[in-house]
Amino acid sequence: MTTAVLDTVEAAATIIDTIKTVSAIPVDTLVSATLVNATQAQVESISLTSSNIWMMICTALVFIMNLGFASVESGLARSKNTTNILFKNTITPAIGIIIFSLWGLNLMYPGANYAEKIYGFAGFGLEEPLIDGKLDLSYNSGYTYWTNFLFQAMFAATAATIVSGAVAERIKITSYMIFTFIIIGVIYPIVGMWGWGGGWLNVIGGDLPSFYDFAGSTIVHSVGGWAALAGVIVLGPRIGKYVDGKIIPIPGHSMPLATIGVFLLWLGWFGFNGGSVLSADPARTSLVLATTSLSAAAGAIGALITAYVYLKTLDLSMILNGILGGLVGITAGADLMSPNESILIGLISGSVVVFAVVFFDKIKVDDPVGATSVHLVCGILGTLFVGILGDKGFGGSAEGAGFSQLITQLIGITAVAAFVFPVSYIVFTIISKTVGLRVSAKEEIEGLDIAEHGMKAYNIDMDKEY
Amino acid sequence: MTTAVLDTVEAAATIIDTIKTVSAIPVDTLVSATLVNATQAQVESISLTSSNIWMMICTALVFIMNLGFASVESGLARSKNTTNILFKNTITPAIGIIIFSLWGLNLMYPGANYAEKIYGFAGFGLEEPLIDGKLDLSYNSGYTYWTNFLFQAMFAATAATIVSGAVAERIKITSYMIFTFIIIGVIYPIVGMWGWGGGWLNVIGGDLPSFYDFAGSTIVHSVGGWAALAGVIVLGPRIGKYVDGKIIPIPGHSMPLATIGVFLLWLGWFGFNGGSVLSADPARTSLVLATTSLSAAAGAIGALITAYVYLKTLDLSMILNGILGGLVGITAGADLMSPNESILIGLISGSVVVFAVVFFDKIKVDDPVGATSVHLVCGILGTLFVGILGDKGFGGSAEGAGFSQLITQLIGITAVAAFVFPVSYIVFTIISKTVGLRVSAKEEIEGLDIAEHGMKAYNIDMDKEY
Amino acid sequence: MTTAVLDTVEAAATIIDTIKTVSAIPVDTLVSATLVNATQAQVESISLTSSNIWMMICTALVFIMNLGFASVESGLARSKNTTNILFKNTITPAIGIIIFSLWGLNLMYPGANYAEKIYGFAGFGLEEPLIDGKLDLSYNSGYTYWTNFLFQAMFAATAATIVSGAVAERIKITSYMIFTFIIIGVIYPIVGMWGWGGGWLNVIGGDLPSFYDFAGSTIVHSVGGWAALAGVIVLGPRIGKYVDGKIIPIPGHSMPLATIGVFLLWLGWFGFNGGSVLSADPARTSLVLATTSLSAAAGAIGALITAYVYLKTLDLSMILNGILGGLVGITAGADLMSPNESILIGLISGSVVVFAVVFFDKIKVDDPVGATSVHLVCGILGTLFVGILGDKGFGGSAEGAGFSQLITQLIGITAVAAFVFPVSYIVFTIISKTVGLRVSAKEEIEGLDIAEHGMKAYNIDMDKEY
Amino acid sequence: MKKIEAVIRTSKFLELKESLNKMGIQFFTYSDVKGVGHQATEKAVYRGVQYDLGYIARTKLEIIVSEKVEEVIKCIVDTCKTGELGDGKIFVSNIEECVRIRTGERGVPALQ
Amino acid sequence: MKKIEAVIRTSKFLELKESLNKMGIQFFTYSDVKGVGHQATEKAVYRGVQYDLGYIARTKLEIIVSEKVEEVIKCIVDTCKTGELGDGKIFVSNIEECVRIRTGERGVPALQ
Amino acid sequence: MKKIEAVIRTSKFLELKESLNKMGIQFFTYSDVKGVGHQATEKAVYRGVQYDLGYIARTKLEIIVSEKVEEVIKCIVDTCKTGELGDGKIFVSNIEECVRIRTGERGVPALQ
Ligand SMILES: Nc1ncnc2c1ncn2[C@@H]1O[C@H](COP(=O)(O)OP(=O)(O)O)[C@@H](O)[C@H]1O
Ligand SMILES: Nc1ncnc2c1ncn2[C@@H]1O[C@H](COP(=O)(O)OP(=O)(O)O)[C@@H](O)[C@H]1O
Ligand SMILES: Nc1ncnc2c1ncn2[C@@H]1O[C@H](COP(=O)(O)OP(=O)(O)O)[C@@H](O)[C@H]1O
Repeated sequence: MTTAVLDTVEAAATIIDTIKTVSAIPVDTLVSATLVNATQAQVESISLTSSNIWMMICTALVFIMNLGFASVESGLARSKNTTNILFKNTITPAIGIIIFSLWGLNLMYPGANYAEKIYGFAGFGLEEPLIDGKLDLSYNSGYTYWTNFLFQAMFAATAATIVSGAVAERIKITSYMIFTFIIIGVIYPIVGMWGWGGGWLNVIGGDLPSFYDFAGSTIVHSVGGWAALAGVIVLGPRIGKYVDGKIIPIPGHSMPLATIGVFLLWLGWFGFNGGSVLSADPARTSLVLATTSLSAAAGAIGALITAYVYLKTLDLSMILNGILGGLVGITAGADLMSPNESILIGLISGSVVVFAVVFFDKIKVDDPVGATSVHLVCGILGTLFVGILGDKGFGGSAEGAGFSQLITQLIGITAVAAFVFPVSYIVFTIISKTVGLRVSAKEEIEGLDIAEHGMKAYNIDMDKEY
Repeated sequence: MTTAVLDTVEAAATIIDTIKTVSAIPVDTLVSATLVNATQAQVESISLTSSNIWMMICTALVFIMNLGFASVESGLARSKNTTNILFKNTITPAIGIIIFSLWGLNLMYPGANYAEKIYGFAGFGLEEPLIDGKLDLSYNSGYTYWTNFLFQAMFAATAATIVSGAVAERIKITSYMIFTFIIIGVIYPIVGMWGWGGGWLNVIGGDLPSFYDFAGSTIVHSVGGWAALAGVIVLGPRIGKYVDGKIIPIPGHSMPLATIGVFLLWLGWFGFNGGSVLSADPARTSLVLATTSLSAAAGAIGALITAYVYLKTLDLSMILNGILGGLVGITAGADLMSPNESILIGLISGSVVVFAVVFFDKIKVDDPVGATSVHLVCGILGTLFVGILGDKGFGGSAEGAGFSQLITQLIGITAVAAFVFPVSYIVFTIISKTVGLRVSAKEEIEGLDIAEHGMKAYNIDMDKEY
Repeated sequence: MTTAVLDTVEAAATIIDTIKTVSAIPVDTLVSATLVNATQAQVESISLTSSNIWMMICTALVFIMNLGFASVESGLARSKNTTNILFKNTITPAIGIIIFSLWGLNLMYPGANYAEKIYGFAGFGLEEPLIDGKLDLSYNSGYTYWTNFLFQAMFAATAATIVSGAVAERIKITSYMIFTFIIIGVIYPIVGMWGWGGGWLNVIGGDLPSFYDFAGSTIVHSVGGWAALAGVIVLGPRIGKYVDGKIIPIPGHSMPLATIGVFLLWLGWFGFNGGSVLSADPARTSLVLATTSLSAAAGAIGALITAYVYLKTLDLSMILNGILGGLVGITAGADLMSPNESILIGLISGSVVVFAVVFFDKIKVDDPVGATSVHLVCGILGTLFVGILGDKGFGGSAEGAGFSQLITQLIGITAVAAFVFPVSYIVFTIISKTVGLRVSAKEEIEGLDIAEHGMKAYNIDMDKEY
Repeated sequence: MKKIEAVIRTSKFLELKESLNKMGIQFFTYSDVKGVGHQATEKAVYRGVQYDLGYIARTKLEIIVSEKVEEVIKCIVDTCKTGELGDGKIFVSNIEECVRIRTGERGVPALQ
Repeated sequence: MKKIEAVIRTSKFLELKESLNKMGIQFFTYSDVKGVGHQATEKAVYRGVQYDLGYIARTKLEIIVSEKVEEVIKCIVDTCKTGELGDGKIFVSNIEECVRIRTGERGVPALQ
Repeated sequence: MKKIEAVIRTSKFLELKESLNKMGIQFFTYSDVKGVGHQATEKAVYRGVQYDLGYIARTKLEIIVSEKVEEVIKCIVDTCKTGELGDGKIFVSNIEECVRIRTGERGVPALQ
């Protein structure tokens, strides 16, 4: 590129010589438009480069959330089901990335033809990578086509992976893969299209402002959460969880693993929310990172206080869920909140998570890792906060917090619920009636690791025998 | 932004037309200042964007150091105290981020009014995020106000978390949280203000050059180290550590966890030192990354050789501490050293850590994870190296290695010691006399996980019973 | 820098005033070349800054691959050898970074004097960091000298660390360190020079196109793979692996650790392949990230299907190896492939890994972690794919897929094999004959952790005794 | 006094504990053991090779009683029987003396 | 020959080992067991629900001696008694034969 | 019926299992125990201080047989003897009753 510029400069120099002959003005102080235009083009290109770097980093961070989920979920489940959980969380992003390259991206972003619709599809496969031997960069001023594809694919995997924790320790691995296929291939892209792909949630109707969900409290987390809830209900609780009307706690097998997972998720959220700015705009990205971390931190404090006052314990697993609650809660409005609003959102979300976990347990919804409490409850909460807190004048497409925004948010939440929960419920039921959804009681007691994979997750200090 | 430029170009075109009529010069080869100015403004903005991206990444990397500390510390302690250690390291960054948003940042960076003072405060709360609906970007040419806040908050959490390892396995969790509150809310910001917030260490007095501590060998690591030492002394050793004058080793429960922790800390140091450049200046950031990694690598080799020659073992925990020693040792002068100087610093630091661990054990200072050896001893060492090695002409504000710089460094080290150690000692003593600092012997033997949290960290292969 | 620009602007303003007096043209619409040139220089600088940020991030990502290898390898080995494996993987990057600063970089990149040669050396030590108190930035338009050094050093450590998994559970730790010294200090830089340091593989001869290996399927992975194969053969299988002609499986001790490792490696590959673009060129970097992730995902699916159909199991360790196979397979042509080609490469690589693992086991090549299957077999495969798939017109230096490219690729693969395998074999044999390569049978049965390090890796729930 | 040792399926443990409790046996000691016996052992696969773990994870209870030996045996058999291979075994042996550490009491009273 | 089985608090193990050593008992075998007994079991909480682990982690020693049975019992009682519920129990039974694998020796000499 | 308890080197376990199998002993129970005895314990080092783990990881087998006691002892001694300190011990005691949980069978038939 530099050489190109130099060539241009040489060309410009000749022109300037010509000018010298027709004018008395000392033209060496003047400059040709060609040079400036070249500079201008270069500036555009660097602007794209910078933004694209940020988006690629955010993609990598969202990717690592898959490891975060794998760790949290296996840490909070029993060791006899660990291989199974790791298997699910490993295969989920693989399925997600492939599906999104084959049709998911084009189902979620069908293009202007389907604007304000409830469904659209732009055809199979990704665009050809090369135009005249060069990549088409006209895609977006903030990042390339490829960056967009990968970022979106990682998001899709995230939504699906939420389900895996809730249905853990009893779902058949093949049935899980079938559902993952459906949620990534159909459910998530359709809801995503409604909100982010130009669909009907952008023009809810009447004088209502459009639905605002910055990084996906509803579009990602609630989608996963509703599907998880449907799965848990169809599956029923784990054997031994509710005996004679009593709740029997089934402690997770590794707190270090669960903690590693939560830290990785928090880290990943830097990319999840930070990347949802869709450029490296310094003001918005850095505000988003600050609000995200403040809410996560306040989520920990909120859960700590609630667990201590209400349950009289300093339960680490609750703090961890509190952090995740804070993260999900801020996600819908991470670019709209002030620091103090973020802290408030975190405190409420972290506190609500504790009550939600206890509540779901009371109504015998057996969710081993608290996925519904974190992703569904705080997802809804976070979406509502956009109608209550935050100055919408900044950056976002929303009108500003207020009654009409709140109504819009409620409509969005309800629409997603009304679509995702029944569809998931039906899919789970069909799977259950056909290939079967749940392993046998014997396999469940033995553990899915041996029953489904023939493989124990741990062989610590057993090795002297070999 | 692109559209704005195009508008400007159109405006400019009209002007150029006017010029054409008054001059014979072929003005289409000329260009309006407006366009160039627009380009210039755009360049400024991209420059900020780039630097801000780097600073946000560094913030994320420093954040992940909290997971690094959680892993190292729990790996090097016993499994019966693992939940407790994870709890502490999870709640520490939460407390840190919240405090820094409420008052910490303004205590550490009180502004020009308090220049060269020993204390200052700019008031509670962060600045309003929005100025006329837009973020104030005039904060700094290298990054935004929000990036700065988060980066600084992560640093604060790091200083506090150093303490948690040293006092592990016997401190009451509530008392730990009280101390964390004080070190992040008072001790660390005050010392930070001395060195980085424009305080008195920048004008030590007389003809002395100012104190130089690039990324915080003293201001972060020694602060944590002195507080840790005070805690360890007030607490006393763990039960069973020193029996009949003999040292009884209490091995850590998981080397994989400890190793994961050290790698994450090394990774985090890319951001800790790399971000301390406070811009993405390619020359300085990349030099800093190279010196940091060279010193870490040499720290491993130094510890390996020392442990092998002196202790006749290939002790992994010593190699891990050696790496951390090398990292802390280079931190004060990471932007000043040549590759060979960095290797030298690493070799010395890694070697000294081994002796320090053995020494502290001999004098019955029971620090389960070697935090004092790593952060205090190598923190002091690293600060002194700035007076001995390195060309200060490059980038830094220091005068250059030499006797007067060494004196300055000593003054800084002493001042921090004279403030942090006694204050921490008094705080720990007050806590001890009031709410109590240490768990009961019964609880300590039972393990803090059950005693304080009612929760075991591991339930591996116990799950078939459920 | 901003101040410099403003000064220039002031200077320019004076000149423009002068012009005003000699011309009737309204010169405030004109602009001085000085200003534009300053802008232009600034643009160049930001361009470097951006690219350098990307390269530094990629360096950090490649660094974390060392933790990935440490985790995978220790997870797939027995718990009695865990400390030993962690030790090896911790000391390997330390050795790599130090050697590359002392001579490795100059052996791999000896400069234009040795162009098209098979060997060259530019002398010991890194260049002085400062030129007139400033870093020499003329090194490269994409990144600084220091970034280059660190990125290359991390690559070198990666090649070496491949060996450690294959020879695990029986090699003497000192002998391993000697071999690591030789592969990083001699073998890898020489092969690297052939392909990337301007050596003979760039001008294979006749009308053949030059050898193309984008990020090192051959130059990194096969080098490690051949050395690993030599080590495994000289060492022989682990005691108890092949008894009475039967294969006795020796299961890994921790699937969570193995899974963490594979996710970290996938993450690291974002930097490994993404950084091999050697700039932040948005088109190429983002394409590379997409092809890399698509191939990894397809590798998982390929291994899943193959293991299910061929072995009738859903073996997690095979899925994990399949992902790694997909990653190694795309590495040689990650900048050349379309999405569908990437998926194809991943499916084939992931599938082949499963067969390769079974095959190596059948011929009694005992490689505990499947390093040869992943790095050697898929390394060769990936290099060949460049001759079969992919449009070479884009970015790469290759001619385009086709028969002559395939021949070149075969020549490169063969040359590397013919150099690395025998040399490694001889080195391992010499070590074996002198200091000894393998621990005693008693030590092997007891475990290397106690025998070589006097240190168990896990002490879980044994701690109540203390 | 008799010692009743029962090697049972681990999955039956909680149920057995309940049953024993109901019949008044509130004290016993148990531990993880591995059994080699009739029952097919757990089948596992690793990297393409099937193998069996060579054992079954089992729980061994040790109950020392001074009376009601037959009732305890009956209770165990009733609770832990599934009819499939591998239900386990009960062994009875003699205990000559028993001491309660807390009080130093000996014999039958030490058991209550 | 007698077998002395003692189920004790794990936290008393190291102390007991010392005491036994002092009185000349240098060989024994021990293992982790879980006890169900008088003592309240460990209280744990998980996600808001309190529960007890249902057992106490204990250590079981097996000491085979040909003489000094009473001394060993006394030593164990003296060392492991705290007076609180859950100090554990000692059981004594008869051993008919003893073999040292290293030499094939039988009976009392095999014990030394 | 006799109970044969053997405390052996863990590293000899697989071999012993084979040998026992060959002589027709296909049922037994085993577990991890720790031994305190003649053999020097494992030496470990942690942060510069050498220490011994205070025990040897061992495997304890419990085999209940109605006959062939001597053959079993011989088999164990032959297989597990290395001649070095720490080969382990075998203890034989009396078992009064045996019950097969699956069927309720008693005595010798319950063993087959
Ligand atoms: N002779 C024996 N000695 C010691 N333990 C035995 C013996 N026979 C059986 N066991 C234990 O009892 C368990 C169940 O016995 P098994 O023979 O598998 O079942 P079943 O009694 O239903 O035929 C075995 O796994 C083993 O632990
Ligand atoms: N009848 C018994 N059979 C087997 N083990 C017993 C028996 N009684 C007590 N134990 C063991 O001894 C331990 C301590 O007994 P416990 O009754 O709690 O204390 P105490 O003897 O002080 O009342 C129990 O946890 C259990 O392991
Ligand atoms: N008197 C005993 N009571 C219980 N276990 C014993 C006794 N003597 C030896 N053992 C067990 O046997 C193991 C081997 O015994 P040891 O004395 O070390 O070997 P050797 O018999 O070759 O001298 C010990 O580790 C211990 O577990």
